[in-house]
Amino acid sequence: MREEGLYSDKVMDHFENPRNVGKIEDADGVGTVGNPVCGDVMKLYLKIEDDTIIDAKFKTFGCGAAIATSSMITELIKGKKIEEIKEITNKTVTEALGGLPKNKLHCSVLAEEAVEAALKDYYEKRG
Amino acid sequence: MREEGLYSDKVMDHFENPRNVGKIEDADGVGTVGNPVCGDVMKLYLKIEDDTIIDAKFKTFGCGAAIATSSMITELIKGKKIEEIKEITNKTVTEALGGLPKNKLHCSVLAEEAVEAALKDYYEKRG
Amino acid sequence: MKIVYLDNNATTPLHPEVLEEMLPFLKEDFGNPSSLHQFGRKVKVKIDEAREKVAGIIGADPSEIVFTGGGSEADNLAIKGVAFASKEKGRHIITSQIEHHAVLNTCKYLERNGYRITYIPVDKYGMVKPEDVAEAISDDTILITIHHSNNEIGTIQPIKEISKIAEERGIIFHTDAVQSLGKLPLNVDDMGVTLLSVSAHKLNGPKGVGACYIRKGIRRLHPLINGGNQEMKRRAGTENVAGIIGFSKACEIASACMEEERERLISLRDKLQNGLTEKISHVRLNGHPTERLPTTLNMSFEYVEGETLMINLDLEGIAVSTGSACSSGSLEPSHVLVAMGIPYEVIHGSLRFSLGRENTEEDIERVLEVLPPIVEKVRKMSPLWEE
Amino acid sequence: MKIVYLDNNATTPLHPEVLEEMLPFLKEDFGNPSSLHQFGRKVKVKIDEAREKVAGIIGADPSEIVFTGGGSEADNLAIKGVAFASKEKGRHIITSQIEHHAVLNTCKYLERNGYRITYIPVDKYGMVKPEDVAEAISDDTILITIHHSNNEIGTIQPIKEISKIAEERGIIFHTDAVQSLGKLPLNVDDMGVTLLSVSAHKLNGPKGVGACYIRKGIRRLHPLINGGNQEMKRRAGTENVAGIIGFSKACEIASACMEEERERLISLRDKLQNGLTEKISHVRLNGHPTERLPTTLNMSFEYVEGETLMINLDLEGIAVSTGSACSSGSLEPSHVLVAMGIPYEVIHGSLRFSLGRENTEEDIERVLEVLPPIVEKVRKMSPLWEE
Ligand SMILES: Cc1ncc(COP(=O)(O)O)c(C=O)c1O
Ligand SMILES: Cc1ncc(COP(=O)(O)O)c(C=O)c1O
Repeated sequence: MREEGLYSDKVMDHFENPRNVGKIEDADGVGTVGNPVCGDVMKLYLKIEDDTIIDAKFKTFGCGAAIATSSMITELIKGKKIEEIKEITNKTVTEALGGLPKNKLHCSVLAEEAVEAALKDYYEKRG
Repeated sequence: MREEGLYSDKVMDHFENPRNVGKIEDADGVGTVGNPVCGDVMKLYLKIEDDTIIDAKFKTFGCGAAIATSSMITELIKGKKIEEIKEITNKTVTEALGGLPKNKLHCSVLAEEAVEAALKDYYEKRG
Repeated sequence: MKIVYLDNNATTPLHPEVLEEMLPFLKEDFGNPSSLHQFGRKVKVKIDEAREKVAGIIGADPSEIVFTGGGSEADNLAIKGVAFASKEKGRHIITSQIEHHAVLNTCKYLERNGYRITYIPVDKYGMVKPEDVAEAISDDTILITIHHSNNEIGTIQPIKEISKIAEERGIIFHTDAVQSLGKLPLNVDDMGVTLLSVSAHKLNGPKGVGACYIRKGIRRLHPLINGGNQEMKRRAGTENVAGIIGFSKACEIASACMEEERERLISLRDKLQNGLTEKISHVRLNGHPTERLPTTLNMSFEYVEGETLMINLDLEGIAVSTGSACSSGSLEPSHVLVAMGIPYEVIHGSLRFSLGRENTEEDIERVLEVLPPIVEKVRKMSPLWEE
Repeated sequence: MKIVYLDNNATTPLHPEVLEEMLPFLKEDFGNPSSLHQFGRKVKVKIDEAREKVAGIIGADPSEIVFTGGGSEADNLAIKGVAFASKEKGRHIITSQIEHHAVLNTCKYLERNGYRITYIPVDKYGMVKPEDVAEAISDDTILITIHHSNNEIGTIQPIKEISKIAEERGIIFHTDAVQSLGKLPLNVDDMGVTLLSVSAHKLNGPKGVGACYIRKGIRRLHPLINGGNQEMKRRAGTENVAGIIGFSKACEIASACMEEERERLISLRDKLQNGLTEKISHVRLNGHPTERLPTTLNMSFEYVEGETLMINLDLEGIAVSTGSACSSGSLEPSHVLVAMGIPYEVIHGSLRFSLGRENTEEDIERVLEVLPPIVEKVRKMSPLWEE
């Protein structure tokens, strides 16, 4: 029997119950990637202490895969050291979600880019 | 409701129970038309007395329409004066059969031609 | 959970009476209509009757109906048929920017193969201006192909005006009426069309069967499928007998209750449109406010993305579409909405609700109950909403 | 009166299990496979499974199967698809004189439109000689299309030898295997074909659905029907879902009992052949004595005409054909029998008996009882017989 779902159960779980949706008012780093004209937009808020992500929240405009990868990446980075999360790629996220449809793989790149952008903002803010 | 038969009931009657099949040994006129390479062949035997067709028989190699028109024309000419049967055309035969499918109309020409050929033979034999 | 199917422009459920009518041809009456024995003749008669019925619903002569393997094939037959047959005469074709892909991609195919195509733009309601068509005509124009109504937004084109222009200039005029058949009264003479495409599965008929109306006396038209003598030599292949019979029954049923059904659907559609406009802020109608298919409502919900809404509705048992279901797997913004000048971010938030004969008031009420909280939830998640 | 259907090469009755398998898709599972909601996804999965099954029976990869609206469409897709795509490379096509009209008339169409066609003759058994194909190849040959088995006489062509020649010269090779599918084991790699056409209604599947096998990595092939993204962009149009499901079930059933059924049919066929030869004088077998479809017996009854025999059998409830049922309304002598060098008057007396899964010993006995007196009666009426 083949899979009948549009997305895997894991993806659907993160889509239906996205973790860490929202905004961190006093975020240490904020990254916004994508643009609504081309498709998805993700905004990622990080709270960082001692080189550790102590909180992460997101807002995403995009398809099911974009929302699920956003949710998953916040889960993956929370509690991790900055050094560690630099290892996290879109592949890590996709795998953690149990895979994505081929034509949706590009969505997972957004999450990876959002982390980069938020860290860049953190370094810039710190000076 | 549309007609479902390949041929009309009248044609099928003459096809299933062809009238006057056979040979007249001492025929006064015999006409053979058509050729087996192109399709139908009809051989018509006439017995003539006092310018009147007193008997007619046929043999035909051909499709349903060819057989039915052969049968019908022998019925139409029997008992008639030669002068009268000269009026008989393929249209007369077709009408007497209650019509033929368009792509089968050419078959009725064979019958008309067979009558012509048999009469020609009769005149030639008589000298 | 009650399932609410609101994607009838993508495809429709088979009418039970249509299935009933098809079944004998999937059982005992299995003959090949070309066979001369009783099995064949029995079926041949039924195909002829079906052709009369389908011809009847568009005011055509049965000899002008060629059954095809669907609407896309009918479009290809009409367009390539004319293009290939007239290539010595000219290689210019006029179409619109918002045709179905079956027309658009056929034109693009021809464009890659030596033809010149003019894609007429549309106004903000998705309407083609007849004068734009008139202006585009040149000496080598061999075909004008403008659809009757649009599958995504439902806008109905001014076909009569366009056909008048085509006729004056002696140019063949084709219309893709796939979405109109069974929903709007169609008459090939009133419309003045030379060619017209339809498809059975859009009016509760079976999938995989359609028809192309080809006006008597049309100059040469190349068949798409050469072979046996079926369909007046315009479409070879053993007939999809059950499909054709089902198609004709679907036409018969649609004809019989068209006026009544049209009113019913317009009232449901407007109830949905008004309800959503009332209950949700920042929504927009895509398509013409009045010149529109009774079945079709396309709306944009700003600041959110359509697939997310679609999946959320699907989880609630409500089936709708974003963009055109017929271009499978495609993630590009709908070419129809783009041509109408709608901003991309608004396009991304569009949903199409398309109604059919099985929809009821309760269906509409369910959407009005379920969708507003979904939009609210998804907007809360959207980085665009807060800004 | 027991009805005896012996025209299975024209079309076959739908297998009851095939209908059973199709019904859900004519009822509740009516979604459009391109739709992303549950109605669409449910059906999409089934189409994918069907593709695997159909691919399986010919040893292909599912991605190499394109579903079409029948065998004729598959032939046209393969032949025009290659011809149009390769026209800058060359415009020469090799085929045989005894192809089905879906191939032959497609080649003739191309011939009228700037292509050069070589029609290879056949021997008295209807067999193509591979060396004739080799000799016909020229620098601009883009396609060789030779059918796998003949619908009128059942002769099976030496496909492997021909494909070897094609491969050596780097030429695309297509075979119309419409009559072979489900009757003979077929493997695209063993056969060495690039393209292959099949049709569901010849193996107790539904009418109006077929498939074209298109080998992975084939150089460009133009689609016949442009439009949506269905069928890997090689055949646009909403899928004939029920038809495709039915087709795959028919393949499954045929596969499962092929060997057994083949033996059974050969024995019935030979019983009929031997019986007729014994009971009726001046009969001839048309077709190859051994390299022949298990289903097919074509015989000439000299001095009589085939339609007359056919109608007489029809009146007795026995369905057979004269010439090819697929060229409806045509009264010309079969091009296949002409190419075999059979005299016209013998051709006119030919009947094709084609067997299928529903035929029994009793059916054969009935023909052996009914036909001899019919031939006798008709011969008595024949002016050729007495001479
Ligand atoms: C050898 C052969 N090729 C092609 C076809 C055409 O198939 P279809 O009738 O499904 O179009 C047939 C039968 O009609 C056939 O016997
Ligand atoms: C306007 C329009 N034209 C053509 C088609 C193609 O019809 P089919 O899916 O039957 O090939 C469709 C729907 O798919 C359509 O909506």
